[in-house]
Order: sequence, then structure tokens, then C-alpha cells
Amino acid sequence: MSFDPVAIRRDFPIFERKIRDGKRLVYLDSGATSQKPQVVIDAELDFYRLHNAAAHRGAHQLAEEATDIYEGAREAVARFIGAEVDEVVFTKGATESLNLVAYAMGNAPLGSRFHLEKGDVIVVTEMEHHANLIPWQQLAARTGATLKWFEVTPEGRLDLSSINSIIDEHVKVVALTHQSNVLGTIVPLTEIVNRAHSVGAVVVLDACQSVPHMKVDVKALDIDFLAFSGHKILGPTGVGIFWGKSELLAELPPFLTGGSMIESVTMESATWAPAPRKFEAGVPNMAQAAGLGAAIKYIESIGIDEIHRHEISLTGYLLEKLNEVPRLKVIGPMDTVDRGAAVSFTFGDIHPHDLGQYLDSQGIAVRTGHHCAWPLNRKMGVQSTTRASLYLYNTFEDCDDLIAGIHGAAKYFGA
Amino acid sequence: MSFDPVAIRRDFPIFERKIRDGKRLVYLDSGATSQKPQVVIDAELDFYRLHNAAAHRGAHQLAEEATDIYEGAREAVARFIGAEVDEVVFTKGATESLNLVAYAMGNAPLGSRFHLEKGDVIVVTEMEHHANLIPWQQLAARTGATLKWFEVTPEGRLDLSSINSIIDEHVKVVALTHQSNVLGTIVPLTEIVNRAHSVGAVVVLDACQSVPHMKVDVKALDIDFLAFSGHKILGPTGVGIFWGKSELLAELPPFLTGGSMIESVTMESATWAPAPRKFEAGVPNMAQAAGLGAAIKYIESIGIDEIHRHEISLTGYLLEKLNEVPRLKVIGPMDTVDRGAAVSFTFGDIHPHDLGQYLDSQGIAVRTGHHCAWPLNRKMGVQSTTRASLYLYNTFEDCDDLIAGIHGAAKYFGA
Amino acid sequence: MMQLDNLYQEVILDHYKNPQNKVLDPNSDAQVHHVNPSCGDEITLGVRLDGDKVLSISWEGVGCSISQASTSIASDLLTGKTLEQARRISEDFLQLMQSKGSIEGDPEVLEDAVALAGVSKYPARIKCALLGWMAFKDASLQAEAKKAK
Amino acid sequence: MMQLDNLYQEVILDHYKNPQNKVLDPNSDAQVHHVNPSCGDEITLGVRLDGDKVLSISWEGVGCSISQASTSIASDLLTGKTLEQARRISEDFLQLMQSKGSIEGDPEVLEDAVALAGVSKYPARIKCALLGWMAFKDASLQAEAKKAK
Ligand SMILES: Cc1ncc(COP(=O)(O)O)c(C=O)c1O
Ligand SMILES: Cc1ncc(COP(=O)(O)O)c(C=O)c1O
Repeated sequence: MSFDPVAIRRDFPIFERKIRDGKRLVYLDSGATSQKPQVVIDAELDFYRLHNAAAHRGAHQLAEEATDIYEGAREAVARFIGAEVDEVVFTKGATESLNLVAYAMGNAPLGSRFHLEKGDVIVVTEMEHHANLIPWQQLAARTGATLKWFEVTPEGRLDLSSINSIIDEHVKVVALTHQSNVLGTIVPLTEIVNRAHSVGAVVVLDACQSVPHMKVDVKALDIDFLAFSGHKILGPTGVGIFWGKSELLAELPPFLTGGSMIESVTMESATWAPAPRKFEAGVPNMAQAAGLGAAIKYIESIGIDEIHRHEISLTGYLLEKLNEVPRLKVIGPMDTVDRGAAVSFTFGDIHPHDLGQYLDSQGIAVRTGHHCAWPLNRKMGVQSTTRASLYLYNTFEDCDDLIAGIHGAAKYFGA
Repeated sequence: MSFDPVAIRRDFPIFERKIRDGKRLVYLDSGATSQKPQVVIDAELDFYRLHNAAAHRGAHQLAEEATDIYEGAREAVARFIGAEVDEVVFTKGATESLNLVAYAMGNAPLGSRFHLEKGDVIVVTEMEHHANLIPWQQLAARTGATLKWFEVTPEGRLDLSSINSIIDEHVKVVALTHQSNVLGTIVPLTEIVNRAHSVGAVVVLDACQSVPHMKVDVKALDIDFLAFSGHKILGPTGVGIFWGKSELLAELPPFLTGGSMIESVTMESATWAPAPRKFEAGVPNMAQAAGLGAAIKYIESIGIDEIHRHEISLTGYLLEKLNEVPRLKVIGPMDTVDRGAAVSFTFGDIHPHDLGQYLDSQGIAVRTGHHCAWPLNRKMGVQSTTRASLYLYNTFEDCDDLIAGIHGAAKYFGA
Repeated sequence: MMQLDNLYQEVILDHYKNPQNKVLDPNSDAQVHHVNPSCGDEITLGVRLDGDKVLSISWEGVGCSISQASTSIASDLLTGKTLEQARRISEDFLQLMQSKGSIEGDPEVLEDAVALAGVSKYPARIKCALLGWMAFKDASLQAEAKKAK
Repeated sequence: MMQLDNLYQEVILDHYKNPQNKVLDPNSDAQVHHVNPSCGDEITLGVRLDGDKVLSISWEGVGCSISQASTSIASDLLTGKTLEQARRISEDFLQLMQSKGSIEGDPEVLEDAVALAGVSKYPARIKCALLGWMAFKDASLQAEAKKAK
């Protein structure tokens, strides 16, 4: 097989370091943030060392180069998700992207398709990350709109049985995750998107956990807006993407205002540049955009489908092994059908925080807690879980080490 | 003299590169963005190579280290501006910081000191950057409040003659720049701050052009909120600071919502963590915060007062030389009293864009246009200007090269 | 394994398995609910005062061994102390937690709580160790205020 | 200096110093105002049609040599052409501007406008060169729509 995670690991300098008392780093926390290959680090570094200047401002050579690099990164992102270049907006992260669309809708005047008021409905799901829940709660509170949601089944799937009553003609926006960061569940979109569009609502997709791990084509999915973070897709911190259909971006009011997003300004009012500039106020995060562009090119060089296949086979293996551990309970789907590589579980009486701490002593990095999806935790009847999340650089050995670590913790805590 | 800009330049790798046909880089565009010393680049790089993980999330060693680095950067910023650690909020840049306080005020309920409605007044000045003007225009439009402003005198100073009628008891917030990015004017704050506080208004200071260039102590200035950008103070792109007095941050509603800024979340509502977390939703821009921390330590190692003195002496020299050029007109104060190192000018009939292009051919990077302060340009009766802005790595030779370049342009365009 | 043993001292695991005062007293003078937002740990804690003395501390909650043991230890240690003493001890404990391993804690003052010294080297766990202590601080202030009325 | 001469060709400086059609015709069929938001350059441009032919283009504005010369050249070049021809020429000019120096432009079609080829290597200036052309596009569409009514 040509996909070689061991070779891939060599592209990531962090795997050369040791954890605690000289342990090998078993990084199983890519759902929180991914590691960075050298090419991404170099892209940021080269920006600062050779081309640093304010893009789109200034007629000198450095500014030209900075603009080229920044816009080149936008092209790379657009190509990767099947978008038009001018539909891609750089933000600081998915959280900003989701707040952007929620606040911008809040800015929409009466008569706009985005305007919300009492009687209108916003739909989310019970498996949302706080970043795709609280902005909508707040928008509902500001506008008087009502928040409704799809429930989650005990198996960790979206319950679409009452889709027609949840998405009715009062609904203006349906905001949902593409893949749960806790359960790993991949949400089936076709039915939801069709229903939303049939009542005139727009669909906002939180693609934080999908774009890094599988082919996402915004045109094929027929969604309206999409958000993801650079740092989860091998890119730098401090950069994210907001994508929207161009005709919708033309209609959506701006969010952050300031330099570079204007057409004309007087003391009393201002008019806006066309998208994407309209949504990019201020000197942009150019070095981080450059890094994200490099990350996407790196992923393309390996193949997103190959990465997805690798993760699926690792996930299948891990689920099987976890299933054999007594008193261990996976929260979420037990097979790899419509399921990504985030695996959360509880383990007998050992609190996730303690389990995580023991695993850490073995060099194994997992995440513990509610994973910023507190309502989902309550729904699944757990106070917190331990989550292992996989990516292209993980190996079967990593999974074996996790299983060994879990057994070690049982012994250590006498459970 | 111990301040040695030539030695300082060696800390900045970009000065090793050549511009156009092998010209020396004369970088006079630090007002737009500053260059980065190697220590800043290394801080970002080390974060990714050695410590990359999601701060405040996860109990493993990398997450601990990432948290330490991130919080350490916060401490460095707090020390530098004389703030309490928990008063310092990381944003993506000054534009976000200014939008943060404007939007958060828009979120304040009736009864809060931040609440705005018809009859309330927001005060700005005619010399604001768009980033400290449009957010307030928008807030006024959303809430029904009125926008008023201080005018600028022909000399480029704030006209405070009618301060008592501009800042009356209807005023809730006074938002103004500390130093004009076009004129170089440093705004005298004492009278404005005292007057604002006497009517119960808060003062928001846009310190983008002051914090990088002179000692700014938030306590001594007695302001309420402050914003600046990392990329203008030798730091990375994609990071900025929002500072507020702790008792005000406790009362100010959040802006961006999502992960890490909550105390508790249900499907229907959420409560907030204390500041600074309340204002930092999402996985933070950790590597950029690390870089900003390194930038501030680098500046401290040289001395902000020494940097300021150097800039003042360069500015005095440059103003003198520019004054000798026929048909050249400086827009802004002609001496170095209460004046920073941004010098804007027009030059006969040569359009700034053409002048800038010629200077670029000589390796000299300036900015041309309205510098995101369009209303100020109109007020000063200019359509656009050429701006040279200086920083610690600039030399008298740089100033001489600019003067030679201006003469060269006159010859080239036959003016 | 040495480093980890430093965190999970015998005393801690004992308190975790046999938590003290972990039955909420319905007659508390004040009762508070605290959460650790990063992991979701929750605690409800009640305080009864007798004049300026802590008569009893009772609690309930879910959480990791560190938060459970630390609350158990605090409830034992602070019961019977005057409010002033209890607060001084809490102050000492807070200092110990923030010490990054640079101090060991005075066993005369902190008794079993010195076993938590190792936590100070694991920044992510300090909030766990402080959960019960912060709840006590809050509850005792409320109880005192109520009595003063 | 060679590179810069490529940008500032003699023809451009000539048009800059002696701009053509730079007196706004008050009887235009349509008149538009365009700005370049990054530098503040402004232009007002009017178009008169005679059937499907461009009868005249007149304009006023402030801006750099590139935007002024380019508008002047466009106003000369497109006058007398049919709307269809004018749009094809504009399309060719746009392509030339976006070519990053890879094409030279056909002098048969673009005439004086080929002198602007050097602009395509200076991305920040492309908007300057396009300002007048975009204004023409906008104004001619409006004029046509008006006539169609
Ligand atoms: C005075 C002033 N305010 C605000 C800003 C906006 O800063 P940024 O674009 O980094 O957000 C700038 C710089 O562009 C500035 O010079
Ligand atoms: C599903 C999901 N949505 C949103 C977010 C928020 O992304 P960020 O914190 O990078 O803004 C995350 C990750 O934290 C996530 O996993």
C-alpha cells in the first residue's frame, strides 16, 4: 500500500520530541488541533523573512508579493472545497466564521432574506459544538426568533423522524455540524438541505471535523455557508475559513467593519467592497493564510481520499479493540458507516481526567471533558468522556498503545 | 550612543533581501505593518515544532505547555502596558478589538452602563482610522444613538475648543486614536479622559500607532479600553490586543461566543467564564500570541523609550529635509512636539501612486492612498498622500534615500 | 511512573475511594453549586456555622479523583476551625497550588492537603484541586452574610 | 530603471499630460461615478450612444497617471465602435491586464492601449488601469438599457 503514515510522520517535526520521561508521542488529539508539517511552518516563516508587508495596501514590491501569497492561498482553499475564489473568506477560525454569519444575519434589514424577528425559527442540533450553538442562541435572543433543534438518538445519530415539523416555513436558517467532534457521527445532509431549501431557509455547515478528513465539495453538497478552522487541517493557528455562495455573500451584510472592506467612507456612513473583501476588515492574517494554503497543498499531494480511507481503517481497528476492553463504553456509532475518526468513551469508574492523566504519563495525548458539547454529553447521559481522535499521521501502533494505556490505567487506579 | 539601528537591522532577516533590480530595502511602511525579528519568527516556529496543542483543553503535556506559553505571552503584554494579567484579551487584531467593544456594547441590556439607545451619543474624531470609525457608525445605526466627532485643525491637531458641548451628559463612549496613522499627531488625552469620565462615559483608545512606538501605561492614562495590533509591534500577523479595566470587563457582555468562553451551557442558554476567557471564544491564536510575547520581550530588551527617542530624532531630520524639497507639502504637524514617526505628504502634480511606484523602483517602500482614513483626507483637502513611517530599524540613510528618491521621481516624471 | 505517583499519592486515592462528608446536609446555612467549565465537574457544597466556627461541611458531586479527594480533604480539615483560620488555611492551599512545585506545604497547617502538592506541577489539574475549596469560600461567605442579618 | 520604463511608457505619460475627452458632456445618455477604494481615485464618465454605436465618451476625475492615461486611451479607442466591438476590445484589454506579462496585446485591436501591457506585472496597479474601462462598461450598459425603454 502506498499510504505510509510512518513516512508522513517524518514530515512533522513535533514527532521527534519526547513526552514526560522520554516517551514516544502518541498524539490522539487531532480533533482539538492537528500537528503541522514542516512545509506549513516554512510557509509562515518565508512570509515573514522574505515578503512581509500589508497585502492590498501599498504599491511596493513586498506588498505585491504579500498580496500574491495571500490571494494564492485563497485560490488553494477554493479549489480544495470546490468553491469560487471570491466566495472564500479568511477569518481567525471556525468560531469567528460561525459568529460572522450569525451576527451578519442579525445586521440584515427588514426585507432581506436573512432578517430575523419574532416568529422566525433557527434550527440547530443536539450534537453541536458550542461554537455552532451559542451564536445562534444569542442571535435568537437578540432578534426574538425561536431556537429549535434535532435530537440525537441513543446510538448517536441525528433523529430526522420529525424533520418536516422541525424545518417548517418559519425556519430561516439551519445550522448544523457535518461531523460530530464527540461521537464521530457524519450527518447525512441531502434530506436536511433539500427540506431547508424547500422552505426557503439557508444551511450553515460547521465543517470543522469534516473538511480536514474527507472530500467536501460545497457545490455537490448544495449548502449555503460553511465554516472550518485552519489549525485542525494541518494549518497554523489563527486562521479559518468562511465560505458562502456568491449570490448570498453579495446580500449578506458585513460583520467586522474597518479598513480594506469599504468602497467609500464619510464621517457618517460607509459602503462596502464586494465579497470576499467585505468580510475581511483590517490587515489580514497573511502569514497564517499562507500556512493554510501550504497545508492544503500538502494534503492534496497525499490525497484527501487516501487520508480518509486510512482513518476509516484505523477507526475500525480501534473500535474493535476498544470493544474488547471490559467496562469500556464507546459513546457514538460502533461501526465505521458514516463515521469519522473521533472516538469518545467512558471506562468504568475511572474519571476521564484521571484516565487522560495516566495516558499522558505514557506519552499518549487524548482529550477529556465535555469537548465543548455540553448539551450532547447530558443527552448521552455522560458527565464527561475520554476522546481519541485520529489523523493521517496515526498508526495501528498508536491504537495499540492506547489500548495498552487503558489497561495500564485500570491497574494503576486499581479499578 | 548605544542605540544602534544598524545592529538592530541584523536581527530582522528581511533586510538581507534585495528589492527590484538588486536594490537595498528601505522599508518606510511600518505604519502599515512592521517587520519581524528572528526571535519572533522563532517563537511561532518553536510553538509548532515542540509544543503545539490546544491550550486550556486537554490534560496532556503538550496542552500544558501550550497553555503556559499562551498565558506567558499574556503576562508579557500586561506588564508592557501596565495592566493586570486578566485584563488582557487576545484578538486577531485591532480591528477585531474595536469591533469587539462596539458589538459588546450593542449586546448590553437596558440598565447596563454600556447600553445605548436613541438620545445617547458616541463621540469619535475626524482623524480616526476606518477601524475606529465604521464600527461606531454601525453601532449608532443599530441602536439609534447619535455619532458626534471632534474636528481636526488645518495644522492636523484635534480641535478641543468645544469639548464641553461635544462631550455632554448624553455621551456613553468616546473612541479615539492615540496617534494618527496619517498625520503622526499624538492626541492629548488628559482633558478628554477627564471630561468623558465626568459625564460617565468610557474612553476607548485606538493605540495601534502608539503602543509600538512609545511607553503607554493604561493605568497612568486612566482610559477604559485599549486596542492594538501585534503585526505593527514586530509581532506576527493574526494577533491583536483588547484591554479593558477589570471591573468594566466583568460588566461588558461577550462578543464572539463558542468554546472556552463559557461557564455552563444548555440547549437554550449559556453563562460566561470570567474575563479574559469570556472574550476569547474558540481555540486561540496560540502561536501568534507566543510571537507577540517574544516581540514585546525584544522591545523591552532594547527599551521602548530608547526606540521613541530614536524615532523622534529621525522624524525631526526627515521633516527638515522634506521641508527643503520644492512643491512638497507635509500634511500634519511640522515639528516633533506630540508627533510620531508617520509623515504624509503631497508632491506637486505627481500623484502619490506614481511617486510610490518610482520609489519602489529604488527599493523604497512607502504607502500611498488615503491610509484607511478617508474622511481625514477630505478634511485636509487632499485626495491621497504618500506616507513614510519609521521604526526602530530605520536610519538617517533611509531618510536620505527617500529624499533622493523624491528628487529622482521629479526628474523621471518631468515635474 | 515516579512523576505520576507524585500526583496520585496514596492519601488522594484513599480519599477518592472513601470520600468524607459526602452526604449533603439539607440544613446547611448556605449551599452553593460550582462547576469546572473545562471538564464539566460539578459540586454542591453546604456549610453550617456555629458563631464564627465551621460546624460542618457537606457535599455531593461528580468529578475526577483530584477534585473529589481535595474536596473530601478540605471538608475534614476545615471543619471545627474558625472562619478566619479556615480562610488562612485556604489561602495557604491556594499558594501551594500555584507554586509550580516550588514549595511543599506545611503539614502542620495543611495536614492531608499537602498530599496535593504534586498537583501544582500539572497546571490543567489545579482547577480540579481548587473546586471544593472555592465552593467552601463562596458558601462560607454566604452563610456568614446570612447570619449577620 | 528598465522595469519601470516598461510601466511608464511614453504613450502613457503623453495621455496623462494631455488627457483626451476630459470634459464631462452634460448630455450623456448615462453617467457613472466609480472609485478605487484602495487609493481613493475617482472618475465620472458619461457615454452617448447613436443606435448601437458609441457616439462619445467623456469623463472627469482625479487619479494617478495610469488611471488617467488608461481612461483617456479608452475614451479615444472605444468612440465610434459598436457596443459589441467596444465590449470585445474591453474584454481583450482585461485579459491583457490579467496576463502577468505573458501576452503583449494585439496593437491592431488595442492600439495605444498596448502601451499599458507593462501594468500587468504590477498587480497593485491593475485596478488603476481598469478604472475607466469598468466605468465605461457600467455606463454603456445603463445607456443601452435606457435606450431600450
Ligand atoms: C490607527 C489605526 N487604527 C486601527 C488600525 C487597524 O489595525 P489592523 O488592520 O491591524 O486591525 C490601524 C492599522 O491598520 C491603524 O493604523
Ligand atoms: C465541530 C466543531 N465546531 C467548531 C469548532 C470551533 O473551532 P475553533 O475553536 O477552531 O474556532 C470545533 C473545534 O474546536 C469543532 O470541533
